[in-house]
Amino acid sequence: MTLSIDQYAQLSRWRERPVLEKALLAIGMLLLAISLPPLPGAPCIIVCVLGVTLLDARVPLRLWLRHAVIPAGFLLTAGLTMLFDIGRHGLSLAPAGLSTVGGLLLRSCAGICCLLLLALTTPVTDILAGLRRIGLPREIAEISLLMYRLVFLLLDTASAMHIAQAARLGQRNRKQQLRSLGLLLANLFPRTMDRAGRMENGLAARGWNGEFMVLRRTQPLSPLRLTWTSLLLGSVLLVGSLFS
Amino acid sequence: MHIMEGYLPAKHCLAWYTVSAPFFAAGVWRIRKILAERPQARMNLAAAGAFAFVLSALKMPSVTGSCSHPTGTGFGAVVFGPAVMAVLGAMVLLFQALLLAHGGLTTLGANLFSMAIVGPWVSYGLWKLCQRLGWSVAVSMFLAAALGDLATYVTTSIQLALAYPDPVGGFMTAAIKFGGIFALTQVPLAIAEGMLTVVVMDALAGK
Amino acid sequence: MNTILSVQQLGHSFPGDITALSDIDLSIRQGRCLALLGPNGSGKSTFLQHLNGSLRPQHGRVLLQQEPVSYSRQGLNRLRSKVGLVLQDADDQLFAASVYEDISFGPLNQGLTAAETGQRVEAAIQAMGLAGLENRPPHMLSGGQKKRVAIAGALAMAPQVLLLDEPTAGLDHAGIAQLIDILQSLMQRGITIVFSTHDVDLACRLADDIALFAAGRLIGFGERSRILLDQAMLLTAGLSPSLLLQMVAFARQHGWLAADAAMPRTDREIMDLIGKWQQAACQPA
Amino acid sequence: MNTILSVQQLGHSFPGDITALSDIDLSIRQGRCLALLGPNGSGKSTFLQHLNGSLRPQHGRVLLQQEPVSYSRQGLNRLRSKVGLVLQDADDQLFAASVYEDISFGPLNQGLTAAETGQRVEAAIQAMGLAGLENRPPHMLSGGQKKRVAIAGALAMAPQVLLLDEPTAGLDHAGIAQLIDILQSLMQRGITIVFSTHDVDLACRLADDIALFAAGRLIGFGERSRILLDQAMLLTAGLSPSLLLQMVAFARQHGWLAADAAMPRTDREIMDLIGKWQQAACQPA
Repeated sequence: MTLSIDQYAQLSRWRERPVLEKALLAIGMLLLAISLPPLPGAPCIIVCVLGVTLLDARVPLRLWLRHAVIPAGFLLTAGLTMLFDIGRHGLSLAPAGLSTVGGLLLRSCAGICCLLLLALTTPVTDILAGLRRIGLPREIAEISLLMYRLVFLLLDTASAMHIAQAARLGQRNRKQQLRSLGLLLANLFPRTMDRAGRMENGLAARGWNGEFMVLRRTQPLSPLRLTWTSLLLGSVLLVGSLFS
Repeated sequence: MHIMEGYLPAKHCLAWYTVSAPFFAAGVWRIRKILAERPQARMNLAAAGAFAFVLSALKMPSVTGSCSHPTGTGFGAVVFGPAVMAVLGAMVLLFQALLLAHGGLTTLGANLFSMAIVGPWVSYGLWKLCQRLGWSVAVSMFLAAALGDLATYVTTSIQLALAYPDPVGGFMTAAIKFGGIFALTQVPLAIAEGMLTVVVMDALAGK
Repeated sequence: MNTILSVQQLGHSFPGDITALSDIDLSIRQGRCLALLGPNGSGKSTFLQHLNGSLRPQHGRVLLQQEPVSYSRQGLNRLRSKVGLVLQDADDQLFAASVYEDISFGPLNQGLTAAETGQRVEAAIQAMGLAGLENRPPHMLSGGQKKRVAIAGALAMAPQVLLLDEPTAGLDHAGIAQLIDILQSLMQRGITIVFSTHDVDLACRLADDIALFAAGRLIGFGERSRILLDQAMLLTAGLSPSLLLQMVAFARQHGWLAADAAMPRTDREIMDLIGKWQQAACQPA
Repeated sequence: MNTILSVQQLGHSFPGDITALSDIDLSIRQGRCLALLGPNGSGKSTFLQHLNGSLRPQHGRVLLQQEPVSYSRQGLNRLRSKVGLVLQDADDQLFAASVYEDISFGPLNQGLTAAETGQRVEAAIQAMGLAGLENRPPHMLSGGQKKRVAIAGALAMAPQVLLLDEPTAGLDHAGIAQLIDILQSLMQRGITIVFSTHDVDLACRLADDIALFAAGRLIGFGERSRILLDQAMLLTAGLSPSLLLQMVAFARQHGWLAADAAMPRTDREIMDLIGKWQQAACQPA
């Protein structure tokens, strides 16, 4: 099993760009999205961010869509809840709900666009390094880095286990599925801890003394791109707050 | 089910970040203390976090479709303690947002509060209570996991109701509406998670 | 002989990944042993996973006894009851607290009664030489023993076809010898065996037929000696003839081995051949 | 030649486990390549872990350049700077976000500056043929590539001795050939190499000396051909002579190969020998 977002981020055209540049754009837009009124802020952000994602970072539309639909379930449940009213006469359409839900829909879409721009161009480890620089405690950053590495090893193991169970009809019915999943996790947990123990040995052999020092190669910031990004953020802020 | 990116207004995002921060800080303090004694614990904590993430990436058989996955809250709280879970939970939520597009960055504070603070503390409290009452491990574990799960969803409902109170009935009506929808969809999941946790603990005991 | 499993124009690709299968046509005949031979990353494992429905073809189709496989739950259950799968790493497939319990997992899922399951489990334990280990927890077994438990788990479901992914990975000389004995005894019981390997000698030793994979394509398929003695084809696949195969080629070239004689399978057979020739050469012409 | 590492009366046992080492005396000479040969579970890996201080002897001691190893943090750092270890599963020692970062981990731990580390990393990347993969995360590499990154990580620490546990495990024919080339080039640079294996042919191919392990004991130690051609000793260890070794023995026995001639290492060398003999035998006596 692979995580396609990670895979894409690792191979992204923007992979080498400094995290700060990418974060300024994506998180800046994200903050605008939740701060500005949905109209006309959200559509502006969607157009800008999606445009950059598809045209400049060259994320394939199909890949983008596949991940953009993931939160749809949440949007549907929570949105529908707000659309309807439970009153004396049972279920009825909430009169004021429509515009609120419409605005919410737009803002959530803008949020997803920003999140995906960051996620599809920046590997998690780069983001962790960035967070470390702005004050994430060293221990937590190191644990997260190891976590990232272990996640892929565990996913491979878990997916092999799942295949093995399915081959022996472990997914026959719902009850059996639950039992199989339980057995899988119970088998995975000690193996995870084993794996951690062996990694500890492997790193000790390389002189590990409890701190992870690695040499990072970073590209210099591009003043040009920073200027453009700031201009873009500024104009969205202006349009979003003036015309609402 | 986490609150998605962009769903909460800025004020609420900030408020939930602020509420969660002390718990996170306490967790960091606790982890630092553990690491000062045993530097190697780094690896075990990372393994626990990775396990929790993988857990959340697996689909759980349920009635409601693809959004359901085990939260592992109860299991984690009982095995690692609720303080540590606040930090591991934050990392898992960050990974979920960035690797799975599940949850979000601005809503991370709110999700952290429901999933990695309320859930684990409820689970942990119930577990301790049941143990004191002398109930069996299986029953205690089931209750801890299932109700911890449910507490997470109740918290999420309250968070949504606070952000989007009903135009007519206000916060309470909205809370009941969100709570009702989530209860309907999540109670079976909470029960499934409770049973799953019992199977896991049982099989682990056999190892 | 009947075709038990076949694939038609099978294709599969993973997003962003180079490993992919394209356009594979292959028929597996009942009662034969087929080796999927190729270097790492050539698509052998992906192919195996299609044969028991672990993966669903993106192009083409898989047929069980001439009928296209249905990917409904029922269809998959039917397929997996007839086609067992043993993964490369035995640790990935042993779940239960004891060897006995683990082997019973499959038959119980097939809906057999406790009594029937018990018989199946006993028979599998006997066949795999696991007597005495029934109550051991799987994680306390050696690598070779784990492998045999994994095979027993598949065998207890009474499959007609057994798929094995890199069955000798991680085993040492003695473990491999034991595994070969076991697979040969299963073949004698009429079970069709399909295994993947990058070990040319293992394919030579066990297989009747060989399917040669390279970069997700089937570049050769046929009777053992036809594939293995085609040095150019092996090299195209990124493999190279083992010493045994080089000796066989040499022996044929110099007339020690008749072109129509059966191709030796083992070290001993080829050494006997050299021994005979050594004696003959010492005679006055 | 100087002894770089040695063990005296080394013993180690694990609670509840059969794998144990007892009473091992062995000296590793600088600049030679030593194979620890034995079946699975014979104690090779445990032995390797003592050589770089990953395990601490329960009996006896380990000496680095004639001095007993100190197990203080400083002592271990000194040992591990001189003796690098590459584990069987590369995934157990790769942790960083990219190949480049991962290789830099060891030199930085040694206290080198960023500039020196950068040079070491570049050199290791060149030596292991990893150019172009610098920014890849470990989970996007093939098995053979991961192995090379693991070796590069050890190499960047500029060790005098490199320990490798089952270096060819999981590699296919091409991967093994590449690894052999790499290890041979390291040997030419004067690095002492110690590797464990259950593959008799790999030991024959690479090693100068062989230490034969069985059930936690060292049952034979000496120059390559002395150990490998002692069929009885191999069988005692639970191994058996490969086809190459059988042919060498046969060639010696029948006078194709002089008793004092160098023992062939590769398939090609033995095939050449047969070819020559075939031609000679066709001549009139």
